[in-house]
Amino acid sequence: MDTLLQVSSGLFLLIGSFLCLSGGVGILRFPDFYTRMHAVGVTDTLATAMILTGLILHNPDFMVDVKLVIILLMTLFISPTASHALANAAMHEDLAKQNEQ
Amino acid sequence: MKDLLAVIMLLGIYSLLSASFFVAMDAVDVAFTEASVGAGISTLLMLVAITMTGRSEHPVRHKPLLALAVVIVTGSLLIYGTLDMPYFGSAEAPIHQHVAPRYINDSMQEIGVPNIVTSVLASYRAFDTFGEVVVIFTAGMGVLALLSVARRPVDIKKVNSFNNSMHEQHLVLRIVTKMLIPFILLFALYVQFHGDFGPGGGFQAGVIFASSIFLYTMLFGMTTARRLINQSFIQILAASGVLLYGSVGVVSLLNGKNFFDYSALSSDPVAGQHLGILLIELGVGITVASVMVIIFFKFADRRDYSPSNENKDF
Amino acid sequence: MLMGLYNDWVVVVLMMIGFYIVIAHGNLIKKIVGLSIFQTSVFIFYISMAKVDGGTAPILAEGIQQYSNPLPHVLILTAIVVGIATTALGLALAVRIKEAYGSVEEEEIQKKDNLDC
Amino acid sequence: MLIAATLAILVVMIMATIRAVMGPTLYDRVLAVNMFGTKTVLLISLLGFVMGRPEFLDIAIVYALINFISVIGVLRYSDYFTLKRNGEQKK
Repeated sequence: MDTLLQVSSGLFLLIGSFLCLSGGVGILRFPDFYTRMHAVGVTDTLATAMILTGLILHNPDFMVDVKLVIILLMTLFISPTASHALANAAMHEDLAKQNEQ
Repeated sequence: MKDLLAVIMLLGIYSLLSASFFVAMDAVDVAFTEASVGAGISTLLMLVAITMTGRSEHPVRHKPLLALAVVIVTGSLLIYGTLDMPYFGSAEAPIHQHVAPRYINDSMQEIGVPNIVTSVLASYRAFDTFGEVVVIFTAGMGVLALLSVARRPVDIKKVNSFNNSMHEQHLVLRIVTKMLIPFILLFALYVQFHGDFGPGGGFQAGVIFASSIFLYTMLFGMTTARRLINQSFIQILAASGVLLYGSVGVVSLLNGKNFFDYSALSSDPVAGQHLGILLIELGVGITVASVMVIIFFKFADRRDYSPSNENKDF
Repeated sequence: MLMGLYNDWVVVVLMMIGFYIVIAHGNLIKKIVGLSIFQTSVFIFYISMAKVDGGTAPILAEGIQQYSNPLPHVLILTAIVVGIATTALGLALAVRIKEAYGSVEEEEIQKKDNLDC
Repeated sequence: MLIAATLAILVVMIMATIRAVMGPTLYDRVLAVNMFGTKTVLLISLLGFVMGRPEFLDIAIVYALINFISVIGVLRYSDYFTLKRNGEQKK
């Protein structure tokens, strides 16, 4: 049972790190704001969830697990909201520019 | 870089990075404070300030050679000065020899609080912390004196139309914020009263509390926030935090011990210390929270009422 | 063997960057940014002094022998909050200067002052 | 595995910093700062485990909150910039 937990936690961490890295490559290499936003928004949430799940599986202490779950929930709650606000603001500015032209 | 907005964003990144560094250096309490202060509040205040002072910087006309020379000379002198410093992480350094072992070994018997930083902050060096709180209070008063404006009568129609447009534009944000704010307030209380056992305490809790109010103000407008928090009430609150702190010291003085010696507060010295630390952290938290709210409100007010501003939002 | 001092050197470099911004730039907001970088370098200096090899955070728990030094943590904790209060005061001054002179550039302020005399 | 994940996050933080320096628009910078913030949350949780005292996750919670607040702040006050610019052009 213990080995199973360790192996699965390692697997989650590995997937999380890979997603993080791909998000990082995305924010550097993609051509314009919206595609970068896609790279960050999509990978960030999933990578955070994966890494935190890996840590939860890794850890036996109950109190620490509770805090990790709180962080996980908050990230899942906040990160899409921030992305939404950002995309909304960028789109409004683009539309304003097009109207001027 | 000429765009001050970009400079401020990079300053935010710098602050996040330095807070991660503090975690790596075992200074969890400091990282906590830097997290809530440096990344959140200082970025916000700078943003509000540059909306009033202008976003771009003029190019520097004269060559900065003299400045560069001064900096290089000072830097090399400082580096020469470091050559006699003890090496990084060595346990024999003078700083670890004098008073620190006493804090680490005896604070559990004398104060009875697991977090040594809290016991040093609130008990051994309470007088120092009192000075810091007074400094924060004075800075708040200074901002109040510098940025106070006469209030114009508020145009109700304009407020309503602003509220409606905000409501259409930022519906998702508003709802998420409404769900988050109780959680933030609860978390601030947890930080306030859990400071004896883990990282946290009055300073951090006050800042977190204030930042939840900032969030509310940013999304629901100044007028709504003013309805929630009365200006004179919060000024009295700021003063009463300092008063609470000071009076704990006076009470221990009257009970025949030294200023801020909380053993006098109860028949059992350790219980007295607990009570004293609790009260003092409460005073610190109240003062910090209300001073931060005062500062932010004054800046936001100034922005709304500045003459160059065509699109006032309330 | 001198490599044991690298933390101090990093601090010196950061401090000099902050110092350079303060003296070489004319914009008052930029000067405040420089001051806050300078300030953070001092924080980093204190915290890196407090670190002990093999030590952990100074919160007492069972089975831990070595703690880092808590005293610098206390000093810096209060210094950070005082720092934000003074930064706010500086920004308030900058705002008032902008309203009085119409600019936050040092040179223009000086020019206006000279005209008034 | 923990250390590998920490290193990966550090690399991503460097990438985000490069994007924040390069710009080109305000929104790219905000995006980079936001990403840096979420990565800091992860880094702090991981560092707690690497150093063997994972009790200090409160800091990570604060980060998640403060990050959100600063993103909202930037958008709120940059909104103000665009509004002001439009108002000036209309005149």
